[in-house]
Amino acid sequence: MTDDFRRRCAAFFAAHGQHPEAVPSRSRDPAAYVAAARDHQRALHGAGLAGITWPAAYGGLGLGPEFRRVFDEEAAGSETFADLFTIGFGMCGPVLLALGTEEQRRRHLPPMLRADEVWCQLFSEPGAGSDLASLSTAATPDGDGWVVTGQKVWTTYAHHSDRGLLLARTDPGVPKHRGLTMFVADMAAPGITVRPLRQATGDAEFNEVFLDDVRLGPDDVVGEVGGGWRAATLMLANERVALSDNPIGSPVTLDAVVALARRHGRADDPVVRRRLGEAYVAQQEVDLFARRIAAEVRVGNDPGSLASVGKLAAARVARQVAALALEIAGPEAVAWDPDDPDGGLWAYGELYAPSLSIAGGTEQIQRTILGERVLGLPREPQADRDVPFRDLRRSG
Amino acid sequence: MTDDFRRRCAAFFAAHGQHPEAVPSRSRDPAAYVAAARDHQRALHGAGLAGITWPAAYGGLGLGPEFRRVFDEEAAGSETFADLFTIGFGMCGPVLLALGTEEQRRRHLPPMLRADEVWCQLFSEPGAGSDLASLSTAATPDGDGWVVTGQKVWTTYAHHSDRGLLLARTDPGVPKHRGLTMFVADMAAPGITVRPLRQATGDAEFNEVFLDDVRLGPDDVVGEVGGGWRAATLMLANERVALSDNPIGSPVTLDAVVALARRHGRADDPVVRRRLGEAYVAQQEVDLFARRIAAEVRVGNDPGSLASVGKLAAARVARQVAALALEIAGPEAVAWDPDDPDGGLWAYGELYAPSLSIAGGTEQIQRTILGERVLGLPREPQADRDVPFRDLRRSG
Amino acid sequence: MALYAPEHDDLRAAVRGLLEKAADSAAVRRTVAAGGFDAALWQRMSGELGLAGLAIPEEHGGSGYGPVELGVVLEEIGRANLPSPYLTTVLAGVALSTAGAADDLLPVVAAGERLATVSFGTGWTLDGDRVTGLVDHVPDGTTADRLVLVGAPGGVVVDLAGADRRPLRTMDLTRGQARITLAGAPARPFAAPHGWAGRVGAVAAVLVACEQVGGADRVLETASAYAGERVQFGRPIGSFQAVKHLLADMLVALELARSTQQHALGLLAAPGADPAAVDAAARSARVACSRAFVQISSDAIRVLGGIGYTWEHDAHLYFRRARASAALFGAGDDLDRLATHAGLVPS
Amino acid sequence: MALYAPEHDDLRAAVRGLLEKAADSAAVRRTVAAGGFDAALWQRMSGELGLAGLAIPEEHGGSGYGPVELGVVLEEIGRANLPSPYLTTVLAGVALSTAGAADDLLPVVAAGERLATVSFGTGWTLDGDRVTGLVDHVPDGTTADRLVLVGAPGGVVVDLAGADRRPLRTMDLTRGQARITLAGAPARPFAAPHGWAGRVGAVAAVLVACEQVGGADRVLETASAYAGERVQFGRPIGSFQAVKHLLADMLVALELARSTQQHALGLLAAPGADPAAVDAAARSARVACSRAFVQISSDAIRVLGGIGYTWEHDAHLYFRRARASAALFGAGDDLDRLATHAGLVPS
Repeated sequence: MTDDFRRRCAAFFAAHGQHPEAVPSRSRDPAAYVAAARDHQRALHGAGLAGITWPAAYGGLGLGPEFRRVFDEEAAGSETFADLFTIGFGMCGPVLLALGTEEQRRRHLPPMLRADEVWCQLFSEPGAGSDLASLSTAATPDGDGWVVTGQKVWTTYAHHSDRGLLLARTDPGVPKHRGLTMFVADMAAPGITVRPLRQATGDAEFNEVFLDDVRLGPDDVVGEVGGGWRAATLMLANERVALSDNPIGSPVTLDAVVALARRHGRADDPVVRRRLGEAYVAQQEVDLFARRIAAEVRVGNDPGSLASVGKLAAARVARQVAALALEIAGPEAVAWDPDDPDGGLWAYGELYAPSLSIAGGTEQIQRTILGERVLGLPREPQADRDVPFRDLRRSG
Repeated sequence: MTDDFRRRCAAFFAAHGQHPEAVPSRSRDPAAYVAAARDHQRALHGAGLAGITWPAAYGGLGLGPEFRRVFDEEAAGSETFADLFTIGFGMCGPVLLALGTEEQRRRHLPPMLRADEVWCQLFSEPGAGSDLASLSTAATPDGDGWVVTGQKVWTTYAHHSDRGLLLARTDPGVPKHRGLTMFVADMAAPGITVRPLRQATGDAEFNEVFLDDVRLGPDDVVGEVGGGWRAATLMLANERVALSDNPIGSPVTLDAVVALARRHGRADDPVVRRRLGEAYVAQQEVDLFARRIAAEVRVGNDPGSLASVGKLAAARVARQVAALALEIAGPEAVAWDPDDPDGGLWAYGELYAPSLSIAGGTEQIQRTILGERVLGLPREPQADRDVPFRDLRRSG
Repeated sequence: MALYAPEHDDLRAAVRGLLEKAADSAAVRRTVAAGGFDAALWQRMSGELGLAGLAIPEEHGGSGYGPVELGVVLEEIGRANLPSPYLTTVLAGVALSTAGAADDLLPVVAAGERLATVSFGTGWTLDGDRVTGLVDHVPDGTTADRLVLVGAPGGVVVDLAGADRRPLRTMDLTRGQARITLAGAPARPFAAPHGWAGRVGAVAAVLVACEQVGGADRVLETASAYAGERVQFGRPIGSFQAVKHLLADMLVALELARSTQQHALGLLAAPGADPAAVDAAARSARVACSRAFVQISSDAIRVLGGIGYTWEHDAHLYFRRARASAALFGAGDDLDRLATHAGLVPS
Repeated sequence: MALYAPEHDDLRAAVRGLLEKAADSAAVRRTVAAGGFDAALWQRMSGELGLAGLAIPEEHGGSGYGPVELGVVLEEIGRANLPSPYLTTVLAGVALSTAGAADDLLPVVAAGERLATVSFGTGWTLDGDRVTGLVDHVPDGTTADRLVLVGAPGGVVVDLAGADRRPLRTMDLTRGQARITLAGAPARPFAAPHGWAGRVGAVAAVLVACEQVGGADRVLETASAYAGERVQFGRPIGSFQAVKHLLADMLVALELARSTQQHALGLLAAPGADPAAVDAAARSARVACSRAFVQISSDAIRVLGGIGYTWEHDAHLYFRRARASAALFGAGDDLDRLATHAGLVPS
């Protein structure tokens, strides 16, 4: 029953599939990367292949998860632009589907699927990272709407986004988890300023977002007023699944390292072979775990917490592979000819790897989730759970 | 100025030095090991080489730490029986020197140096391991002395010991750290029952010690009544230094692994060479750190907390070396001919290694010590610090 | 598409139910002390539950299931840390039935009336129907009735009744090994299809991985439960991040390893799977599950502290099995072969 | 017997005092942006403090100290993560003065008026007083005036004034490297005592280790301070075991590495030390200190979280230097050679 669908997918990728290396570099030419991503998604949409499992009422295809698997199989080897779209399709979309009003879904999901609107996630703040619930961006009631003031940070692709899901504090008089509300924010609204943050790699994918008296309407509330923590938790669980299913890739892949080892004549070096074998197993673990989790999602189980396994492992394997590349490349990995376009790849991979241990929740947070929610271990005593937000001890 | 002393040491080891492999096995014949250890120490004492840095008034030689270094250099390669004597010379002795009365020192230190009395440490309890201060063995005032009832556990060599330093609770009505007192206990006293505990290796070096209405006199108190925590802290700091300076050895040494690799024809195997190189560096780190710490002790700094570095590293290198041996020996490491006397050595080493991560304070405790006392990081909030002992939540 | 269907849950429940009753810690320790295995339990497993014949074709007295079902049973045996000839006997059954050999032996193996084991060692030579050589480190080699030597182009069945078998001392107290010396022992050689030895090797690796995952799962359960109960500093030690995160890392190792195990099991059961893919998956599973079981059973001792280091606690029994099972059936060259699978073909 | 005496503390205080004033983070970033090094600061270091000539004999214009004093300075340079030709220039000074070569060059090097660097590469040949070949990955190769080629039985001094030197792109933004192509360049060969190349190699390894320990020390300080201040969940993150124990492990790595560094430095300074022992100690120090600096500067980013991953934070500058300094001066075969030192002599 999926055969016809499979043929359509195959035809699409035969015509429009792009090899990942033929796509503009996310790192070196982000604007071209984003433009190519939008074009790709629009072509998918035109071919009737966007939003496979999303309801038809919101522009999706309304198909079962087995069709998604078929799509993934046919897409293998082609660029999916997941780095740009994961936040929308993997995180914001599912939250709107679960908690949005009918009107919000009809208004936002179709343009998301057409890539007319790219979405971002406005959660973290300078003072609220791991302790997200302590955020202080304030949404103050104003008429029938709200006025928002505060600062967000680490907002991936905010400078290329049209909308975002924003978490803000609507009631500082109750304990921190209870006074939050989620909103849809128009990134072009007056009062929003986006400032790219340069990362250790030199790239600028993250941003600081300043909100200065930004007006939101009553229709922009997602879920309940004061129910923002529940919405955020749902979004973060979807994020872990998305990161597990489609780990954010370092450009230094296992295949790239194999090619490097060949070029350096190390195919028979027992030490390289052994470490490569270890990296291969680690990569298999990550890939097969992701596939298992995706299967669990399909049969309707909630793998939200277990998905932290995938996130931890993906970060670890990225570090392992990057370090192996450095070892094989030797002095050339850290000092290379300026004319060699790939000369800096190994150093870039090594600088990129630490970000995977931080973005989407630090490793400490993931381990706590696994310990408490999967293994059922007792929580730490938390002094601040019942204290009104305004009385809490906070950084800076 | 140490030359004459060096000659005496050299003469002693020329006459009495025993190669570690010629000594009865601590594991297979513990009674013979203990007898040999006592003989060795008596010979040292007879040669005027016992208690190098201890005051002459208590049977020592009253020499400076540089003499200890000379002794160690001359002792290199000979068995020191440190496993049996570390608790007495490295821990109980220094505590008596620092906190004991003149009478206690005169009474206990000379027979300790002659090995007429072997000492043990009666601290841990089934319900009080990492949280030593929560121990519940009770010392109740009785006449001018005390009656002690309770149970100790993991008491190394208790079954070969004549005396021990005992930590007991003299006041359950104050917070746990404040109601403890340290005592000298005669292991032959009525009411003390020692039951060896078999370990995962099959050895029985640890014991359970049951105390049932054991009478102690007023002269048995070490330091102040109620000052037991301070005494215990001093003892544990000395323990860390002792373990750093003379890490409890696994029988699977780096030299043994080198010999194993040679026997298996792996001297040219690049993978083995690399891993052996790594183990060599790790072992150098442990040895050189221990030497550095010993030098610090000599110049009068307090390395008590930093010594946790040595303990953590010694445990790690023991695991690393044991695992390397297993890998080199392959299937023979886990299944060997019963006629091969050394056939079980690699499995034994692997089973022995975990004990180093537990005994003398778990790795978690060591890391907390380093984080708080060396790096100055803030303590965790502790709910139980100011609660009277009798109101605390405890295991079992 | 999940690997296990509801009927697998039933099989698992039946095996677990039996082992929880008949093979609790005390029973396992009695068997360990006596040596060998619990013959009465073996009878119930093979008789009542028909487990010995699970993967033997129906025409030879088995029930015609495959590796997935064996995997379910072995996970449960691993959980219980049961001394049992199951692993070696069913592996021998797979070896013989996939070669189409020894039709007369299969029914008694399926019935649990004969025990068999397998070796991939190469130190033997065949001369007509006589085999000579040294076959070392044979698991269950002291208790098996038959030994299947896996070679190329085919294999050999050896009757161990009169063989010189020397029991080895083992780190693992739940599974014996023997050194078997064959001096012109009567043997039945048989032919096998192309790729048979590799296939049997892959099955061996994956079945061991199943046992390892079962053992690791149980050890993690035990350590987590202890961490939830043991109080120090006024609260359960599992509420401290140092312990919680150590346990979380054990969970990570387990779930990653389980993913490789399930994938390999699924590939073994898939008709017409590419042998190279099967080899890669089986070796990956062996590497991942061996490491996970060693890590988890070793770190469990750290979580359990002193109590976990005593002879009386089962922690060391699992750790011993973890270390020993990682060396079964010639696991030594896995990483090198996996480098080739990753694309680094030696010159 | 401690390695450092009170006069070393004075030296350290003087260097630290200067660098804290003249080479704070903003100053270092200005130098990084401009490329090369801060010439004014170099003048003060070599002029006011006489650091360039520390280990050059007094008869050649230096102050006649040794490796221990160089180590003190390099620890401080490492702490500040200073772009500086110090490491390469003093190493060249050691190479020349221990060979008794280039008496006319030493005084200007000691005065800081000429910069020099060193290569252990073997891709060159000498023909009379002309040298030809490719010398790649030369640290400070774009700014040095002279290049000392370390070979056997002696070395060569090359004037780089007219050499073809191509700047490489580097992961480390604080130290440049060059590929130097010599086509019959004028060169001054010199003889050297037996074992000279090995000795210079050991000095190179240990001096790099000193810089690494200094950098690691500073990074750990920074991360610990942040963990003590940054509040999440109502308390400083350093009070959480996950962060506290991560920092403790960084401390363990640092203190172990420091032990190998101090030991190696002590052996270098000890007259008549066994060259094999020196080699073992120097390589151990390089392995331990390289690893410790990489681990500490990488884990510091984890402690610092997002803020530590920004370009504006210095964390990545230290991490870059850690990775690059681990590959300086031909560190590749250390582990193999250390296996030999451990007693596993290749056949």
